Amino acid sequence: MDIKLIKKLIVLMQKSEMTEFKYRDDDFYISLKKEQLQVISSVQSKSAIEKEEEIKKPSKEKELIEIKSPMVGTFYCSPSPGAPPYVEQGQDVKKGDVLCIVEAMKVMNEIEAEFPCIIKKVMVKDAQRVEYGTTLFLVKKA
Amino acid sequence: MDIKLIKKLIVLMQKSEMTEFKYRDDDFYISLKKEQLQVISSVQSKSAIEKEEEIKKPSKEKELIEIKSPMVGTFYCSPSPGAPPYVEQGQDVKKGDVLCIVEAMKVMNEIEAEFPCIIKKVMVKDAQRVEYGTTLFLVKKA
Amino acid sequence: MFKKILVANRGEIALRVIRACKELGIKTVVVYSYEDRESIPVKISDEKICIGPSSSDKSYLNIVAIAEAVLQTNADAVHPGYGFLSENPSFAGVCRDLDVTFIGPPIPVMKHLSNKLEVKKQLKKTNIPTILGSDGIVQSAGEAKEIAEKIGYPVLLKAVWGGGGRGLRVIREEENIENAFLAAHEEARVSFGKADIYMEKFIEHPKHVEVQILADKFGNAIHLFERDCTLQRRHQKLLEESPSPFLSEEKRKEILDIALKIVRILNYENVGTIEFLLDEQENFYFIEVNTRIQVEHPVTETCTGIDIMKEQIKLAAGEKLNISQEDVSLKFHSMECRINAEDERFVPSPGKIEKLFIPGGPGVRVDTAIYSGCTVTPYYDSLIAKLIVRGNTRNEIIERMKRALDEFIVEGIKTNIQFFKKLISNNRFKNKDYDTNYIDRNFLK
Amino acid sequence: MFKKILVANRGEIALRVIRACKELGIKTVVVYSYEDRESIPVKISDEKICIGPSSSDKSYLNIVAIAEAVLQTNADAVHPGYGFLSENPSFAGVCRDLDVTFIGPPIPVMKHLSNKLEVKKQLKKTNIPTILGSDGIVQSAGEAKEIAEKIGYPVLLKAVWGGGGRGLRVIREEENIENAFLAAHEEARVSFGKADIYMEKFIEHPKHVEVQILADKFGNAIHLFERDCTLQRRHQKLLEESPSPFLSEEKRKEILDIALKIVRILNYENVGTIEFLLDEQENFYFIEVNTRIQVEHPVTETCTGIDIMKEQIKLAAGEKLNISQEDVSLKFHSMECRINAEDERFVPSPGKIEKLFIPGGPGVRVDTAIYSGCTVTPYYDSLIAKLIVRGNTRNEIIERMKRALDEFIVEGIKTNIQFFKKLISNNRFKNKDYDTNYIDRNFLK
Repeated sequence: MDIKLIKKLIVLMQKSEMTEFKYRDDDFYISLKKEQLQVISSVQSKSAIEKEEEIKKPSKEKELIEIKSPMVGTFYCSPSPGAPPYVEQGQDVKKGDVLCIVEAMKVMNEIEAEFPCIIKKVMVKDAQRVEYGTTLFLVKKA
Repeated sequence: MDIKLIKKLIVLMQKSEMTEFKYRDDDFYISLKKEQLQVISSVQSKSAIEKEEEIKKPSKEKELIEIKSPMVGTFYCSPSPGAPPYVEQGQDVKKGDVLCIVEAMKVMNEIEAEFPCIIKKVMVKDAQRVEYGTTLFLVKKA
Repeated sequence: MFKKILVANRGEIALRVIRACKELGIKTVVVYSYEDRESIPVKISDEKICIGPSSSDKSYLNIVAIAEAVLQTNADAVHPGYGFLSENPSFAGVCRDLDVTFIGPPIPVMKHLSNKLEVKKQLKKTNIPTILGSDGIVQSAGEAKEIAEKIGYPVLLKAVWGGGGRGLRVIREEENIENAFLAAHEEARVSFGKADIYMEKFIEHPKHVEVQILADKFGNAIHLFERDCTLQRRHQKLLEESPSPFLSEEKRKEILDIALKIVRILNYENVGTIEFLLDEQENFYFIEVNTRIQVEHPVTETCTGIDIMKEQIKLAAGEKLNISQEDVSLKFHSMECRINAEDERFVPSPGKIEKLFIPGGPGVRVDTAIYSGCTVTPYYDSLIAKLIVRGNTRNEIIERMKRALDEFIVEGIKTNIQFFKKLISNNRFKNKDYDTNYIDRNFLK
Repeated sequence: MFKKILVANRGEIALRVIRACKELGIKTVVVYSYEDRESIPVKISDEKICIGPSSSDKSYLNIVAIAEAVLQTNADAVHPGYGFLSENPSFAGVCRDLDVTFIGPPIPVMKHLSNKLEVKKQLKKTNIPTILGSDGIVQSAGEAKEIAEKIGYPVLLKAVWGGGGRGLRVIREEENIENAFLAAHEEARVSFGKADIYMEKFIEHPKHVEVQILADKFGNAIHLFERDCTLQRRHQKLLEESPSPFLSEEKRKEILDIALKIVRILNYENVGTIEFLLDEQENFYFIEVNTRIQVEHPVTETCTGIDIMKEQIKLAAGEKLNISQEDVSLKFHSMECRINAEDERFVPSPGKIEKLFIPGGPGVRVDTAIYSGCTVTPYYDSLIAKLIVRGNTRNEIIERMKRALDEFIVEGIKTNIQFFKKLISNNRFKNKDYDTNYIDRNFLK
């Protein structure tokens, strides 16, 4: 992917009155949309969109992936109060590592990494209530 | 991807009245969209638009111009039944020449040419009822 | 009964006429301006004829074009709706000459009622309560001063041929009367073409109450109870309700009886509205008769369950009124908000509607011709929807109106929905603590 | 009264609950699937919680997620709407354990009524008219044959734990009974998890009539008259009206009295519907009790002017019924068409709504959560709108429904609007010449 090209496109869009931009060729497809002041760019594959929506979705910083809560409940960063957190910012995790707990109706649901990655940011606080789809972590694929 | 081409396209879009642009060929597909202009602009140019709407509007065949009925009524091609028509297909007319009559409530309204032109087609039949905006003639500017 | 009615109007009221015709099995023709070519009335009418460009003068007020459309389509009646040509006796005359029915009262009645001063004099003679004032046209500033002294300040100067609040002047002190007279005179001349002015005692903190009437050509007349239209902005009604929250049962009976008496005196026929002012002592005074279907007629339809538009068409066709006074009851409380395309300073806000959700559910009626994607043009009235609710108590309709306003989503243009939320949530509304000047005094800076 | 109600449903019925709550001054929480994140109920609710992906199993049927949402939001009651968890005693039990009110009848009543055969036996003992049949579960094909011979062909085999028309078999001749018994048995087992089957005499050309009930915990119960729901497609109701066109005044009184008697026998509480079949001789037979608010409740709201949803919430909060039987009258005739997103062969047609005009004007109510630009998904029920009209006569509501269907514009997806136009224009509808099989016989090939 040619970052410079995309950057140029965004600058172009921001300066212009354009609100939407789509481009596709043999190698890639890009869609730019402008609504009021926001600029969002995303690269999506058509297959398994639902899957992506549920678990992870490219964030505004393109290289980061969101890990979302698979259920409504309470987020816990550690196995018990006072214990060290499962993961911290900057940490490398393997596929299957427990990232956190989401408690729903007294059941502690361990959320595991679906792929090896680096934790870039923890998006919710310990004991915070989360919905289905709330972003829990921003990660980078390892 | 040709950034200069896209830049040109965007400039083109901004200057034009287009709100959306899509292009696709064997190599690539592009789509540009622009929010509708505010009504204020159409209010400003109202008189011009209305004038155009009333009398002439470019048809699908670019070189032909539609002459429309300025009122609801009955179209007559000649001054009286049996008399020769004011104009016929292929005829050259001068500005101010009578093209036809539209009768409304017993009043015979003579419709005059607003510019010199050649009658390419008579679009309605003698004694046919017409609405405001019904196309009466297709003409070509002389 | 008519076979085909030509609808000489646009927007929600054109749609309202078409709805009534469809339910009666009558074909419709709608005439429209080029601007309105994609409107819902044009889309659903059996026939349609474009009669002119956007400007009302050249389309909806264009008598020749409408008459021509009548001839072309063989319509046997014309429904003028409200506004435009609905109170124009010349247009009614043209219809008569074309041998089609103008849906409204007989032409002589229409003409007579357009001279408010004459009507007032006539009714005063038969002991209908009218507001104290000049017995005729006030000819000069000097005469104005003389009469004002006799009836006492504050007084009101009004245009004989006026309407809609224009040509009105309130004078509270003698020193202002000369200038006021000259200004009102000039305004009347400019606005209505005739400068005639008369004077009335000014009623402080008045309420506006009107009685809906149905009358046939056989002398049968009934009322459909009253509407309160006190909430106005610069004499333009904004919110109406029925029954009136200001009338005691005793006064209600009295005002309804007087309204029917007026109908008999005037030999009135078709639908009509008798308007009254109510003062703080619950005295009421006749103001005028409206000879058309009114914007706020759904309030009464909703309370009584009677379809006024269908009744109007049947009456115009010469049918006998088949509802007796005993059949009419207030089945519900009802209230209407007039949703206008205008900003918070009441300035029209035309534009394209980008997103729309219209309230629904129990007890909610909406009369509108807008849809998502349509354009509200600056050429016509800014009324885009009438939101009417019904309920079993005044409290229920207030709560229902609030929730209906809450769920009303209009994006792309500005509306007065927010204004109504404020108006209705205010305790003064709930407590009936307002008069016809309330909005002007409290919501306009 | 409740302070905050959690709405455990979607679409028009979620919106209906929110409307009632707003009018009662109760805050709302709506739980929703990711698919529904841009829906109107989510937009206008005070609070909202996303509980799962599009699949109902993981969202609207996800008891754990909904219970967690209740805890998180401190809601003090849950409204289940219809469908989904509305008749699920386990979910009601979870609500009880969380110390929040499940808006519906008490759990033991709910449980008891889910066993149709037991209820039928119980009511038969108290001389409520029920359909002749087996007095319990039919254990074998042989027993089926025996009973059928006794009560006479044709007979009907029904799943004890079934509903919605599945697990039903009509047998007209002895030679078919063995295969039919085995098939019905297997279908019941697969569809409802329990294979239990019972037998009833099959009623030819039946009409479906149901009585709307309100009952408080103090033993006060009233009816809100009946609804006719005869027009069904494969046991799915499509058009309902009230009053029933098939009942004489005498029979109406009888059926309403019996319905109230059933309420007393069952110690029923909250809103409910008592369903009956009516045969060609105007004999009626109890079928079952529905323990939820029903899709077609607006028909009765529109006739009587009583807001059933608000009453349901007040009853669930333990309030005393403040409407007496004498206060209830049929103020209007009323009719509902269920507008579904489906093609002419009744196959669901999801997609994006590109253009929309919803009917309005006098006597029209629409309950819908769709808007222009929204997407009708394939994940849930295909019902997109309920179109309800009222009028003073059956003829008036037929004409009004026709014109409302005429002006209903939905582009982008297919709907059954065209089907309803055909259905209602047919003289057999006007002349009341139909039964519950009419649509299946005449509109399905």
